[in-house]
Amino acid sequence: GDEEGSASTGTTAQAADDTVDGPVLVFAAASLTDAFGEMKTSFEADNPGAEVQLNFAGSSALREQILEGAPADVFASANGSNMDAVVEADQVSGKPDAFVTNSLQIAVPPKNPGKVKGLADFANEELLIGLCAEAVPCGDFGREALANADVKASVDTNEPDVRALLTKVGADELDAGIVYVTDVKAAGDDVLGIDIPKADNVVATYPIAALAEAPNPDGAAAFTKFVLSEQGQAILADFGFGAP
Amino acid sequence: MSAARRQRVGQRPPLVLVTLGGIGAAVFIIPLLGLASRTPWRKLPELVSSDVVVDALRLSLFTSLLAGIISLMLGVPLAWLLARVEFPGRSIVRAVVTLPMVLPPVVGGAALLFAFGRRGLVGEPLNAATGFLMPFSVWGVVAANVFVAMPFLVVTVEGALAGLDTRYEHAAASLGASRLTVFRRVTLPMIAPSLRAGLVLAWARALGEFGATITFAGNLQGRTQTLPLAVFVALESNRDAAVAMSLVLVAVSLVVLLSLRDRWWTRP
Amino acid sequence: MSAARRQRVGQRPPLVLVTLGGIGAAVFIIPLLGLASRTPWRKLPELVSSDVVVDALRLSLFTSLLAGIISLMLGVPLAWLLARVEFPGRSIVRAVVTLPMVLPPVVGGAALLFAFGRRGLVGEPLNAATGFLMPFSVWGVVAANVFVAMPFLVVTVEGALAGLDTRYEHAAASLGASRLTVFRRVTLPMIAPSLRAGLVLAWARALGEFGATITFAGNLQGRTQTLPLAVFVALESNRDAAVAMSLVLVAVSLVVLLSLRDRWWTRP
Amino acid sequence: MTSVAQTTAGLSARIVVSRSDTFTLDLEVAIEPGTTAALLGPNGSGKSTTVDALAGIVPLDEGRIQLDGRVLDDPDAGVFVPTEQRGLGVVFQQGLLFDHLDVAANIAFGPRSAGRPSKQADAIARRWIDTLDLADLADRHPNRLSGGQAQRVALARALATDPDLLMLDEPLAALDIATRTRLRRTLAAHLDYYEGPRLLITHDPVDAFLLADCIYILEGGSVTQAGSVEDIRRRPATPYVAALAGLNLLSGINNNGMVKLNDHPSQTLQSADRATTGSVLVTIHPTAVALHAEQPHGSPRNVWGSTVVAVEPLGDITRISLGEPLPLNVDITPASTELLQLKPGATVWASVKATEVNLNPA
Amino acid sequence: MTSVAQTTAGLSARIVVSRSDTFTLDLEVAIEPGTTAALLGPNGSGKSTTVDALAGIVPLDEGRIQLDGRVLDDPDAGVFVPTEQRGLGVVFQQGLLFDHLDVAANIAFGPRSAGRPSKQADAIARRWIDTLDLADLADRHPNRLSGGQAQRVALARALATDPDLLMLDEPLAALDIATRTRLRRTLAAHLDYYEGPRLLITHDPVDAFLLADCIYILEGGSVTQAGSVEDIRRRPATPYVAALAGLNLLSGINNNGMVKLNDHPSQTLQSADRATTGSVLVTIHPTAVALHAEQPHGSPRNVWGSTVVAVEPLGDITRISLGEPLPLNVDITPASTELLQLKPGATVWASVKATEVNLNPA
Ligand SMILES: Nc1ncnc2c1ncn2[C@@H]1O[C@H](COP(=O)(O)OP(=O)(O)OP(=O)(O)O)[C@@H](O)[C@H]1O
Ligand SMILES: Nc1ncnc2c1ncn2[C@@H]1O[C@H](COP(=O)(O)OP(=O)(O)OP(=O)(O)O)[C@@H](O)[C@H]1O
Ligand code: MOO
Ligand SMILES: [Mg+2]
Ligand SMILES: [Mg+2]
Repeated sequence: GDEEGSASTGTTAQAADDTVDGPVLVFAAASLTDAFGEMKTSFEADNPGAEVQLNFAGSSALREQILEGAPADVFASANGSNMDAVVEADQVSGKPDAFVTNSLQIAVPPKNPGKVKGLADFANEELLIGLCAEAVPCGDFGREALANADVKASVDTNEPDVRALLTKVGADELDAGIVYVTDVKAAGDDVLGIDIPKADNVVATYPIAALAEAPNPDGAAAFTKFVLSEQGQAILADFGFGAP
Repeated sequence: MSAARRQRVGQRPPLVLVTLGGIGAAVFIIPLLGLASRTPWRKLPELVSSDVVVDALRLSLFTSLLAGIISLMLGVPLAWLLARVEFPGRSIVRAVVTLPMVLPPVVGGAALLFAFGRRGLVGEPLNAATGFLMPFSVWGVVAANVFVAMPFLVVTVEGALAGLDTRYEHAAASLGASRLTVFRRVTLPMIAPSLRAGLVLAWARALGEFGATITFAGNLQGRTQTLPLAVFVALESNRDAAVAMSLVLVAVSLVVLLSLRDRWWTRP
Repeated sequence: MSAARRQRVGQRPPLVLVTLGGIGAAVFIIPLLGLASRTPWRKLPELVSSDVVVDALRLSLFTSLLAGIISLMLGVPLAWLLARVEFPGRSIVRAVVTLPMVLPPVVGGAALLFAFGRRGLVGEPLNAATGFLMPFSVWGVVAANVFVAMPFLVVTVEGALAGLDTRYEHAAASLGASRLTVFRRVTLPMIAPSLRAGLVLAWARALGEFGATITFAGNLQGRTQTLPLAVFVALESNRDAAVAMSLVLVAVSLVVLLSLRDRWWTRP
Repeated sequence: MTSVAQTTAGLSARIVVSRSDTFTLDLEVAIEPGTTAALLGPNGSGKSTTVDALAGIVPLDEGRIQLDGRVLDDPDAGVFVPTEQRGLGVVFQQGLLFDHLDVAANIAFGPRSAGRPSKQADAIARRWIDTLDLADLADRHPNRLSGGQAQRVALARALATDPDLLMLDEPLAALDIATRTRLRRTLAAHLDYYEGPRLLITHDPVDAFLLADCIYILEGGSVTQAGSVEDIRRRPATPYVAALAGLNLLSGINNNGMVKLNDHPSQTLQSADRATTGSVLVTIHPTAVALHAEQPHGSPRNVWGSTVVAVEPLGDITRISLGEPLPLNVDITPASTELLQLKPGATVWASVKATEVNLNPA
Repeated sequence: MTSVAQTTAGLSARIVVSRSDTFTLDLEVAIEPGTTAALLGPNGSGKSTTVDALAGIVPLDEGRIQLDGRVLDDPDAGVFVPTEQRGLGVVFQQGLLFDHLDVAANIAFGPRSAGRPSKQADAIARRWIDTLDLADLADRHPNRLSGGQAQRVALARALATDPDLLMLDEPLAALDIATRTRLRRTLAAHLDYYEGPRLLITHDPVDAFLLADCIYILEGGSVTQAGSVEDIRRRPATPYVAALAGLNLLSGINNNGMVKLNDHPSQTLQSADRATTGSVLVTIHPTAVALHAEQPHGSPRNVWGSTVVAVEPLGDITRISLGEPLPLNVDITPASTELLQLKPGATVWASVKATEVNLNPA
């Protein structure tokens, strides 16, 4: 419900304190679940007329949906390649912005039965080691980190996403895996995080973009802007994400 | 005949069958126990009483039921055509019916997008003509459920039709019943147990459906987020909640199936 | 009887059934066309001839087949027990069998881990005693497939058994056949069409199985990466490859099911 | 073979159906409205196949079926009226009752299918339930009926359709003697005011003799004799028909009252009939043969020695089967059987008067 | 009711089974080894239920089944031997052939189940195939057989098990007349050298008279008469048995040759039998009743006027059913029927000699 006249958002995005309204449909990578939940609350507080609808799925599924004409306003991907595909299809309005970074951590079961200390242990064939699959963001970055540390990992499984990897580590079925810092944080007591030295670690960058065919272009722009704003960045930091 | 008496008569089923069947049952019971052993029973009531769960449960019940009914209405006639009418390409249609079972669910969802999405084969003209868009709506959930669940009904019912003695249908025709009447009043009642089995399979499959739904219909709380999708989201942040919600699914299906009782399963 | 003659006799199936059945078939055919319309036919041979695909296909065929056989060996006796033997908790077991269908696949996989994993209810003692570890091995894939696929067989076969006239089994017993012989030589042949339907369902479901497999058995090329898993991974990076590999799955299932022909589906 | 008049009313059909490599049915039937034809024949001779063909369950390979001027099946013309539009009432040999419906609903099925409102259909069913004494069983399901009860329900179900063509495939086979007699009368009474043609299949000559106006004998897929009850009884053309009528049948060549038997060249029978010459069928009534312990002297012209093959007490009479040189059935009183001490293997003298050796042209 | 001797060899059973609220079977049977008992009774009287109980398909509610000293079912003692261990051969009323097996495999099923190697089982099957003339059908599936062919297969299948107890539930019902006669003989011959007890269910008195040593009459779940063939034929105790034997049965009270009839109080019959006094069963043979157009004068002591209810030509004889005041069946020759111009509704005079009014104690 909006009042006649106050909705003077006809032309371009105005000052930050101009509010937007209507539904804003945000397609966000599953790893952003908690952070974007918070983001929605704050954004709606600032824009009482707006309603953020979050659609969480794997980045690739989201990409597919957007390419097939999903009526999305914003796409927040967990890696560049899925965003690139959307850009290539001319589905992005303007250019994507990097909005957070995420670095890697080793996840081990709470009691660390494999006595894992660092990436070097990934070469131990005795241990059950899991990574994310190649092309999955955390998979590519994890492999890069191992390469940096010059470790030839004896991998037992390439998990489809971080969640699956964490489930197995948490269930003590794997001795170690490489995931994002934020994932370890979100998993709470289920897993234990072991830091990877700066030298070997890799920083992943998440892009966000308003979409070309957004049904609510103003909302899309406003939400994107909010995520990049100080307030948005603060929320992301709370969940362990780094600044871009 | 008294129950005790009946028991006495039914004594001593063959050991092989009991052993193999017992192992078969264990395949299902042990994982259930495994799940139960990791369930935060104390926190359960709190975990499953959130808005998210209630919304998702309501949506799941509605869509799975509707999908079951649609599968029944379309799948039974399809099974009948496959079993009783010779038409060109019949064996291809029969094979294509199993498609949704072999496609990875995500690909199944993508195929649905290719077909019924805004840029899809059928979806594009449909959208242009009527403005109707199936994905990201509750109808998308139902469509994904039907797509994934109906094959089970079709294959089960066709199997039962193939095993039916057609002489009863002939007898009904000789009494003046049209093919439709024969179908309704003789064929269907005679395969009732398999029909029920197929319906249970389809409904349960729809209730648990995940991959095609999330890809085709999206994952919007209150609109397209069914219970399995909610479980997926919960897994991201709160494993306990995810397990708890899974148990809700299990409980729903147990309650429904147990309420059907033996009467539903056995010959009148 | 000549085919033309037979056709003349089988003419004019009821319009309602043809219409509904046709819509039912469209539910499967249109998405398949959708998939075909996005398939990079030119690049197809190249896309599907990679090591990854060949490995995955081999593994998928092996595990789905094995899962089908195991489902048959355990599921048929289980269905028989459910249909023919009264035992306490029967209706609970019957309901629990549908568990894998309603659990989101990932939760299903997790339940398997809780049961047969390294720290699982059964897995832990088993591992301690024998060193055998099911997850991350091909046996894990088979186990996940059986867990997910067997319910279809059990429910289908139980439905058929419930619809069977027991007087034939009594007649066989009167000829001196033990219950096992009756089961083998009378019961099973009499429900053959439903048995086949159940087997097709179970096999196809195992062939397409994704969620529980990846969760329980992991995803390692050549060891546990089945075709649906490979498709999933490919989706992340190369949609064309993913679509191409999905078509391989579809083709495999079409070829297998078409090769069974009508003979397999109809009464002798 | 009889030629079929192409009447417009009633049934006229030529039926050619090949069921397997070894069996082909090929017959012509014509049944006038209001009359009953009985179809009799050995097992596997094609009686039920005839029903299937007339009902449209098995399509004709050749021929043509016409009922009241309507062509129901004609492969040459490409006409085939499906079963449900033929207006039939059929009692199938296997019963084929619907186990999922109770008795009343089974009987009401036909009227319901004909589009009658369910009240009316129930009323019709109720009438037949009463007529066939099924009131106690009305809400029983057929799988809970005894064999004879089920058969009565099948009969009621067929009659309740008020059909254009009624076909009864052994409708009385499983019935007890009293029920059978009663139902035979019920059936006869009903058929009296039923106007369509009807086809009755039976193994019991009594059924045929009591209920049929005309009898077709089917053997090996072909009609071997057709005619009135009297024709069939008096002049059996095949051993099957003779057995049906309870007669002994032989074939031979008559030469002025001396009949040389075809299958028993050593035997010659004297007959009083000198008019029927050439190839003849010989019938001898079982009671016309007398048995003696010693060689008899006196009037009978045919006397020969033989052995007893079987002795079967049939109630009021005992049937003796004689062996070579002339296998005949002989009916005598149980008293005589004892008197003569007839046992299988016993030697006896048989005699038949020349007047009892009946001849018909072959 | 007859009391059952507790012999160790053969079958002795008391069977109590409640099938529904309205039907309870309660009977005792004893069958000596090597003898055949026939079970006859109206439809729904419990014959097939008796088979089911003896076969262990329906458990006893009360009673006890003992075969060759083995207890097969005894609810009080908690004994129940399952069907497959009872050593049975059963021809079920519904046939119940296995459609998925061919005829040879159906017949070999029993021997195979008994653990015989398949060669041997096939040889046994082959023997029965030959005996029952099924060679042409050996590799046919039962759903492709005619009704009578199927019944022969069912018979072969039961006989091939070489059972301890043979039960035949209407084994000849669907057979044509010639096959029936032949099979009756085959069966009789086979039973002669078969040593176990056997139970034959039939509606055909001829089957019973020819094949059975002893007859049980079952009506409404209870045995109403049991005895030798002669007993049953000579002294029917119920109207059903009388109808079976083809006799008229009445009951009354004899007072010095004057029998007051219970159901027809206005009628009194004179009988030559003055010895059997008190309550008696009266039997009159249908041929013992003479019919006349005018009131006869002469020797017969019993003469009354009546109306014809039905006229049924049965081949050599015609059966006339008389109505009030004394419903009787009368058999006369077709010639007399024509002479008297007997039609339903006609008025006739009936007469019976006092010597033909047979009395038995009730
Ligand atoms: N469905 C079938 N397929 C092939 N052959 C069949 C089929 N049904 C019957 N036959 C064969 O066709 C012939 C005629 O069978 P049909 O049932 O018409 O005989 P029938 O005269 O009714 O015999 P009965 O008196 O035994 O019932 C037999 O040789 C039989 O074996
Ligand atoms: N499965 C059943 N459940 C309940 N009642 C049954 C069942 N089968 C038969 N009956 C009833 O039990 C009674 C005896 O039936 P049964 O089949 O023993 O009769 P029968 O003497 O064999 O008759 P028929 O000569 O008609 O075959 C009948 O009243 C019948 O309706
Ligand atoms: O039961 Mo029969 O074979 O028709 O007399
Ligand atoms: Mg027949
Ligand atoms: Mg019976």
